[in-house]
Amino acid sequence: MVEIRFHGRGGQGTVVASKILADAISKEGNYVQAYPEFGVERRGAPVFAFIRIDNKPIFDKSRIYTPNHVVVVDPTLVEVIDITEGLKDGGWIIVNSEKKPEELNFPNKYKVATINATEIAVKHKVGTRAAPIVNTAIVGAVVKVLKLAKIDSVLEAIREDVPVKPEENMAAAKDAHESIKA
Amino acid sequence: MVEIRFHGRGGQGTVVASKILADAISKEGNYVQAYPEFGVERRGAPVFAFIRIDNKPIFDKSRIYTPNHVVVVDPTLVEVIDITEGLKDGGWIIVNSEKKPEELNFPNKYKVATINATEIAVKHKVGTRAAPIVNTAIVGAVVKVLKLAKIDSVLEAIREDVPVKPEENMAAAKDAHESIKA
Amino acid sequence: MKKEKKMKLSIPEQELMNSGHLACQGCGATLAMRYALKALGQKTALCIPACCWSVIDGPFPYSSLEVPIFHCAFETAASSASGLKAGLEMVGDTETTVVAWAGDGGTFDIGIQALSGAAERNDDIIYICYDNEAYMNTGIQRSSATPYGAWTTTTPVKHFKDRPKKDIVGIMAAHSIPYIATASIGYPEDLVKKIKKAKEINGTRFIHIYAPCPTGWKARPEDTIRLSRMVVQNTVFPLYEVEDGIKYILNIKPREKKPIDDYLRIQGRFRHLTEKELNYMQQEVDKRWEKLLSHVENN
Amino acid sequence: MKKEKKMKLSIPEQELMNSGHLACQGCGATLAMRYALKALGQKTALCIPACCWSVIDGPFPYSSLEVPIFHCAFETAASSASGLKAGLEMVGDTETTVVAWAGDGGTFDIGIQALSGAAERNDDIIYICYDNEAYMNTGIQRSSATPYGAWTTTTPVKHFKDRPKKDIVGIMAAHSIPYIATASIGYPEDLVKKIKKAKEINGTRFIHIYAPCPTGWKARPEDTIRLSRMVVQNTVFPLYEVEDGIKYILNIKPREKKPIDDYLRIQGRFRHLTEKELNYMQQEVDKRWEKLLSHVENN
Amino acid sequence: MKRKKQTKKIIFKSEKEVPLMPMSIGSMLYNKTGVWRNIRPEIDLDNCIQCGICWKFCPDVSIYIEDEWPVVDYEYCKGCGLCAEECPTKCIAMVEEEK
Amino acid sequence: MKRKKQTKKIIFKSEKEVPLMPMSIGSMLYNKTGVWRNIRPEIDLDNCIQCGICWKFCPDVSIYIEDEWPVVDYEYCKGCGLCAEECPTKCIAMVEEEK
Amino acid sequence: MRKVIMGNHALSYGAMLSRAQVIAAYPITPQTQVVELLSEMCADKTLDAKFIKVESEHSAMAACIGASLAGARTFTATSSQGLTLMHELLHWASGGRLPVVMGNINRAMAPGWSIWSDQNDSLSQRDTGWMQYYCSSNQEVIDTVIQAFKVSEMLLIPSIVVLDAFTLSHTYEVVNIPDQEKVDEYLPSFKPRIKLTPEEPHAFGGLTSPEHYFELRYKLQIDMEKAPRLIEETGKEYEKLFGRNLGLAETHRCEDADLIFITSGTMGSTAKVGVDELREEGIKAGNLRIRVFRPFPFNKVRELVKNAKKIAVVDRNISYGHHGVFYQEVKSALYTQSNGLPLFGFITGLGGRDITPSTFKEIAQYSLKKEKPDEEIVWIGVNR
Amino acid sequence: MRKVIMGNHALSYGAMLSRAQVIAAYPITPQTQVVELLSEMCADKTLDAKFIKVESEHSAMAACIGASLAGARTFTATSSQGLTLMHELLHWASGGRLPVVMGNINRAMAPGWSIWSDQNDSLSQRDTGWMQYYCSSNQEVIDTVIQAFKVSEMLLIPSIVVLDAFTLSHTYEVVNIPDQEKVDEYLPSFKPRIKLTPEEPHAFGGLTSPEHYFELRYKLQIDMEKAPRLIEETGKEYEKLFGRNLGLAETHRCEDADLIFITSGTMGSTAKVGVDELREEGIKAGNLRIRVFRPFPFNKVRELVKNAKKIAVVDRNISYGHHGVFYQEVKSALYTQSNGLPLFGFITGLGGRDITPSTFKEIAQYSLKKEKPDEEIVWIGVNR
Ligand SMILES: Cc1ncc(C[n+]2csc(CCOP(=O)(O)OP(=O)(O)O)c2C)c(N)n1
Ligand SMILES: Cc1ncc(C[n+]2csc(CCOP(=O)(O)OP(=O)(O)O)c2C)c(N)n1
Ligand code: SF4
Ligand code: SF4
Ligand code: SF4
Ligand code: SF4
Ligand code: SF4
Ligand code: SF4
Ligand SMILES: [Mg+2]
Ligand SMILES: [Mg+2]
Repeated sequence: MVEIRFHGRGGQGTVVASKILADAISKEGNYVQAYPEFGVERRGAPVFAFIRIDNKPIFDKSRIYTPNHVVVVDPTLVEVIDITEGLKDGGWIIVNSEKKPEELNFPNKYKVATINATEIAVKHKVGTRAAPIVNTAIVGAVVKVLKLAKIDSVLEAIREDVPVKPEENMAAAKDAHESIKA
Repeated sequence: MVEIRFHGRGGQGTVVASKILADAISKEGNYVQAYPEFGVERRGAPVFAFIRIDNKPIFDKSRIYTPNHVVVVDPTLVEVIDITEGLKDGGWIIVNSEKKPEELNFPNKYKVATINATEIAVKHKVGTRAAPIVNTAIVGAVVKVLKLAKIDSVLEAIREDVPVKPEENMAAAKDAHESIKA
Repeated sequence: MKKEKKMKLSIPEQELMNSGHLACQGCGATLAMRYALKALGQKTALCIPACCWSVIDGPFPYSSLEVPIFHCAFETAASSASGLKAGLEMVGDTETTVVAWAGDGGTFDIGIQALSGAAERNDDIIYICYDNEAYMNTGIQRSSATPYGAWTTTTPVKHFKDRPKKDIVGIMAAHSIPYIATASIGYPEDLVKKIKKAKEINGTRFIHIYAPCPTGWKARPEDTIRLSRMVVQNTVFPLYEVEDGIKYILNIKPREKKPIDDYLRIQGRFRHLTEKELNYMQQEVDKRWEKLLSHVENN
Repeated sequence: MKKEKKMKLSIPEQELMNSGHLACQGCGATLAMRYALKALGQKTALCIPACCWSVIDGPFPYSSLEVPIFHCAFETAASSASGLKAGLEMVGDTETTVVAWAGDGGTFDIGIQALSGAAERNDDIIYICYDNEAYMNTGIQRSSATPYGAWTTTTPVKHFKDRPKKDIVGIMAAHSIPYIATASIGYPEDLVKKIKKAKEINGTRFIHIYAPCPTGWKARPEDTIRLSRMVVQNTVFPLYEVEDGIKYILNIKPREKKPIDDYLRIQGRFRHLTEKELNYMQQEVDKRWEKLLSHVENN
Repeated sequence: MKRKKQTKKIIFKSEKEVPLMPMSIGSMLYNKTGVWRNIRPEIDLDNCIQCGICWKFCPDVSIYIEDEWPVVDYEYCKGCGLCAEECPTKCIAMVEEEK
Repeated sequence: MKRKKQTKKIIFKSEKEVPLMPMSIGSMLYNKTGVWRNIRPEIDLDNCIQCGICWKFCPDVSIYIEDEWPVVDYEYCKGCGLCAEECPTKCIAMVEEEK
Repeated sequence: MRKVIMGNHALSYGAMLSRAQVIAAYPITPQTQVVELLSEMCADKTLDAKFIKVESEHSAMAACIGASLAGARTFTATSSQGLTLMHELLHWASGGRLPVVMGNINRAMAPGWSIWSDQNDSLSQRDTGWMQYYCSSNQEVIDTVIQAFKVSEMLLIPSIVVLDAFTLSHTYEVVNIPDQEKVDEYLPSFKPRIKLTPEEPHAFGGLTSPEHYFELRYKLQIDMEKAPRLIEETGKEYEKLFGRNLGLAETHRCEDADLIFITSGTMGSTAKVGVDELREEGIKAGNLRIRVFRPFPFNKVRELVKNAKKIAVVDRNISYGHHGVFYQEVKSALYTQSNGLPLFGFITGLGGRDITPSTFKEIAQYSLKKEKPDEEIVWIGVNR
Repeated sequence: MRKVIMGNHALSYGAMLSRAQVIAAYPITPQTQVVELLSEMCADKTLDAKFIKVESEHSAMAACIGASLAGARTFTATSSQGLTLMHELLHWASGGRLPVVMGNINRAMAPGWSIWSDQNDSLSQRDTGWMQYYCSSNQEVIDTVIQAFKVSEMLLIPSIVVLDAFTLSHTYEVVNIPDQEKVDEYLPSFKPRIKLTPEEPHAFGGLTSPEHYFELRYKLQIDMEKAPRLIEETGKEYEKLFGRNLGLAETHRCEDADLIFITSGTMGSTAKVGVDELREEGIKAGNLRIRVFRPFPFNKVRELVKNAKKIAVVDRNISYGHHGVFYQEVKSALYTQSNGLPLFGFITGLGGRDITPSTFKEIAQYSLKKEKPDEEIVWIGVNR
């Protein structure tokens, strides 16, 4: 069983990201459980989303406290909160950032990968420069690094889940999938 | 323990009659329990009231099915319903009527007394000829026949319970008390 | 026995209300129902919340009406009717007129939210309020339809009702529903006409019927109709219609506007009032009448 | 740094609302509260039913206001306030102004019965409705204050809200309470003036405040105030007062009555509308404006 | 046309006969409200002008029309007096029920 | 005058410290909403005419007045942009928070 | 003062003697006389209280909650439909720790409309965090209202005082009306620990996260568990002043009883007559009338039944899909202790069907003839 | 069709597949997505139903009752405050024998405001005559709505389908969406025995005197007692068509268990993980998840626990002044049979406090170390 925590801000579609990932994984016959933080979401305020993945049905309905990996949708959060809280040793930290992994100097018990999802989003015209929609690009990158699903499953999921600009979003996901280096 | 059932019509103050009687009895240190029929009362429609009397506290809260005596406030009811239903043998039937007891030809296992309460009410100007208020006169007669309380207790009770024309009502009760022959 | 002409019947002959019901002698609410059903016909379903009519109709397993009734919760006349209407339509019955039939308490007080909601959605129901100006079924307690000055068991003479009657028609007009009308059982032909008119309109329709209660008003049963005419003639309860919440139509304009005194004098519930209060009440009646007339003119 | 003059403050300086609250960026409801408290002062008690404000204020054990709050049940703003007022008086506090502070859902829909009851009794409370035209706290569902044409999560674009906004002021006016006023956060000075005026009156007072919700309206946070001015200038939400349910006073009569298009264009919730609907909406706005003007004249 | 309908009192011998939900299966016509009456209306047809007003205003539907003339249905008439009060020719008298 | 108040987060060591009924005992000032901000308002006081409009329209009470000049309280400012939008001299600029 | 009054007026007198400060109530049969008399008391100033004549029971309870939060002593009365319409707010009053006292006339729930007695209305409020007292006489009604205010205000938990429709509400009985001075001594004015006031502004009832909610509700239960002791203490105190003890339960000839009836309300009074008649016939019956149902008097019941051979729990109510509520809860109370003491569950008197002394004879016959209960529910008086 | 959906949407799909004809509902967190999706389904005609967008839950239930009386299949959904606001009308729907089906998201009752899960809202409706199903997965939610309509319409008794706030309502899980044809086969359109129509005019719900009321309510209970059998039969039928059985309860490793947890809702799913972990440690634990709480599955529970040495009932709720509701009712169910089988009552997770696999380890430790329960209530996770 793999447990992942997403960090984002209200309005950035962090929950949607986890949902798309869940769909992609389910398409490949695995079991998933995804849930948002249980509370009130406000644009700009830090939010979480969680996902559990397994190859058999998942019965544990408790919250995730010690994720295997974390995904950071908004880089500025790194200063604001401790995104490594409860993160298992050896887990991946995947950050949306223009910086290189080493520049983020996280404790080296974690593996770090960065993806400039903002750049990619803007390039593919998903969202605006002021408010880029980065979640689809993130998912594209995450499945690559964590080997959770094939990119095609992700693209399919995006087509179903994203009503506005599905093509552009798929392109962004693909782009991120290819460009990220783990 | 003595149980009495009152028969009257909605609007004739049958319940008030039982309440006055209860007060009179309580004044002499005995225990009473009085209750109306449990339902919707409509002017003109037949109604009942019940009273239990004892010299010790009364714990039985069930309805009265087999009264020791019945009091008929409205003579026309005699044709309409069986006022002797459940009445114990040897019990009194006290009827507001101009007739003589024997004229009412009730089965002779019952004792019968009549009192022309309507006449008395009109005489003492309680209510109108069309709608005489007979209940105080009735009570005056009842306590005499059944030896339940002194007339003074009844008068006291009337003073407390009857807001309109208390004096006239007391006079009516007294009058009935004296005029009835058991 | 001579027999020159036919009996004159000014309202439909069909009776959908039977004798044997449990209303008091001279009950106005009962006449209101008798007339309403003559106008509505048999393809009608009633939602009756707790009120005198839940007693008048008779106990289980009986009824005194020839139309189906849902004896619903006190506060749900309108919401029950909305649901009933939707249900009937989904099972293929689009003809039946669904009518919420409630007293003033069930309309002005505890039922006003459900009514406001139905009106806002413009649900396809007729809501009829028979107004006897207090909670009669429970023994004469004040409602917000109880007029200023009246005695009730919860507004004792020492502290009689000191608030004006709630302007339910004004409230419903603000909901701009297609049709609103006031009616009085003293004018059965007018009442029948209005309910027939309402029946032909879609959306939420509201009828406010003045229906005296001899028992609760301490009035003589035989005065029920008299009161129902006086109240119109003295403009305490004018007869009018409001279309789409804006168009006001006055149905009866008394030749000479009568003072309210005689009207109050024959009701025990007003016996305690002094000159001062009577004058105040007369002024209020005049004000409201003027306001209504201005509405009518502004059409 | 030059410092020729004093900073100009057109509304009271005292802040009874603190930073750190949980409102979204550019929240109109929050400004409404900030202004209202400036007018009411600290001797104020609020009854806040379920609404965005039950979140904005902050979770237990915190609050962002310097006045006492009763976070009451959704449907009980008015009835809780009536009880609170009675209670305070019985324990000797006759000064405190008791204010029911509710959203449009808590006022137009689930709370309207309690409000109508309090108004009928003329209980001594100020009822303030901040209107963001939908159920925002639960994620943008339609309320009866949602305007015609608007998208919400329960009125999807395929089936947008097809009923007009409920005329709450008309409804309250029919209750002939002493004071009613509309206000917009785009005119803070006017808003403060009205609430101060209300504070000096006894009985039930009703204030209806227009308070944009960028989140629920799909509008830019920085447009909140702009919208709050436009809505007055195009007479979609005129600023006026009603005394004793009859005397109408218009506070702002726009020099030139603006069309509604620009106003609608900057709100995502109206994006799906076609010319046809826009025209219809414009007509409705004009009608209501005419009606209001006639009320004002008939004083 | 005085209605002929089932006017029996309904008695359930056992729970099995009771309907599933509380619903009416009989008419209140079984309930002879004539017994509520204190005073009875008596119509003097000689002065009757057949205006139908008594029929119209009876809350108890207790005036019916028999070949064009009003007839009181004493089985149900509660004696409210409305018909007499409203009769334009005052040809209805309310007389005491004899006791 | 920027308010000085207790802005601590409240932690109950045990049930005994929890009040009997759910009631506030602290201020939301503990909640530094500045972290929500994506874009920050910057006031160019040279063009400021001290009209107080920014102060008036801030939903987060995050513009305070220091010796007659407007100052943004970045601890709480959420970056809604209202002040900039409403400033008559356009002397407030909304600039991206550097990432 | 000795007076013949109806049960409803006993509630009114109880509220008056307790000097209730705010009353918000709505009329409903068979409760109307309660509000009617209180209206008069307020009108002629025999009671100095604000009476809010609300437009529904829902608003009645909301107003009571608001008034109580302000620190005023608050009373209301209702029945059946009205009580159940308040349901959401009953949770509110208890969760908010507001010591409102309410009279409820037991009336069967619609549909079909009933105005007659059964306990489903009040017992279906058993999970709302209110204390519940069931009365068997008008005397007990007055006394209980006064005691309920005292206990509620000590614990900051609201109370319902329950009486049967008609058999108590409309029945006139001889009652001793306590005199005001002594009542004032027993029940001083309400001094809340915390209340809503601008002096010290608090926000009451704000959003409470999983981090805090549990402890708040834990405290409510812990405090409610203190009630049985307090009720017995305040009951003894009451006896000192007024000569009548107010305990958790009342027993009649239980000491040596083989068969104990567990009853409540007026049937708990009628049961005594049944017991006496059974004793005549040589059957050692006894009656345990539960007066306080919430909190459930676990220890009291355990102690009082321990010598019995059989228990017959008599319910004038039913939790559809389970059993009678008293039966269910007595079993729950005795499960851990009882060494197989046979408990029989009887349901009777729904919708106001009369309960008479012979009802208890029938119940006794059944219980004595059977070894142990072999029916989930034994129905008495249903016409099958 | 395999789909990843949230619990709330599972309710919407359930209603859609059941071809609900009238929906009247009001939004409340955490139920809103149910009505939002249904609004869309009605808007784009994927569901041919009338959606009445009422102004309160009270009117929602009133409208459902009216619609159901007309013979339409009727659905609503709510939570906590909304459910409790319907309380009076819940009695109505059952007493009127109207097979409304309702989804309820378990949310803790205010005050203070909570949007998080506990069972007090639905369990405090246990005496209203509704059947109650508690779900542990989104799959079960869809399946249960369909089954609930079938059983409700057979018995003419309404049902509540309950799911936990967030842990189910907002949690996305993989679900097989049954296909419409098969659902239509399983659940044909509703043919009421009696309905309101001018064709045969009846008056429903009129005044019902003590002479008649008792029998009507007796019949309701008798019919409700038929539910357990029907639920098992319709559950097997469902399995034939869809491969998933829907019974009264679900067990996990109970056969040889010494210690059996009695659970409900999502914690009944998490408990399985706890059981497995305990088994690893050599502790013979098992889990009995009660799926149908009303009517209470007496015989099922009796049968399933009979070989256990100890039972630990876990309640995410409390009846203040008594015990956890499941604990109380399990004791009631086992009283007559059990020969002193030790039952422990645990309360945890109120107001949304998390329940994890280790919660069950803690419970196991306590139960195993104690001979028999010596505390009325064992609190787990309260910060004392
Ligand atoms: C929730 C609820 N509260 C109170 C009652 C009691 N009740 C039944 S009818 C009634 C008064 C009805 O008054 P109105 O609507 O004016 O009708 P009327 O009896 O005057 O004809 C009341 C208070 C009830 N049935 N349900
Ligand atoms: C009885 C009840 N039903 C539903 C809810 C859920 N609820 C809480 S706030 C809210 C919407 C409030 O809308 P509004 O009054 O307009 O205030 P806003 O959130 O828009 O500020 C709803 C439906 C509730 N708390 N209680
Ligand atoms: S109380 Fe009044 S309204 Fe009710 S039945 Fe009697 S007369 Fe009619
Ligand atoms: S949702 Fe709207 S009203 Fe609510 S806090 Fe956010 S902006 Fe304000
Ligand atoms: S009212 Fe008089 S005149 Fe007219 S029909 Fe009747 S009896 Fe004849
Ligand atoms: S007296 Fe009354 S009831 Fe009798 S017939 Fe005349 S109107 Fe009808
Ligand atoms: S709005 Fe602009 S000009 Fe006015 S005070 Fe603020 S910064 Fe200065
Ligand atoms: S950006 Fe918004 S929050 Fe920040 S200071 Fe300006 S108005 Fe206030
Ligand atoms: Mg009325
Ligand atoms: Mg809103």
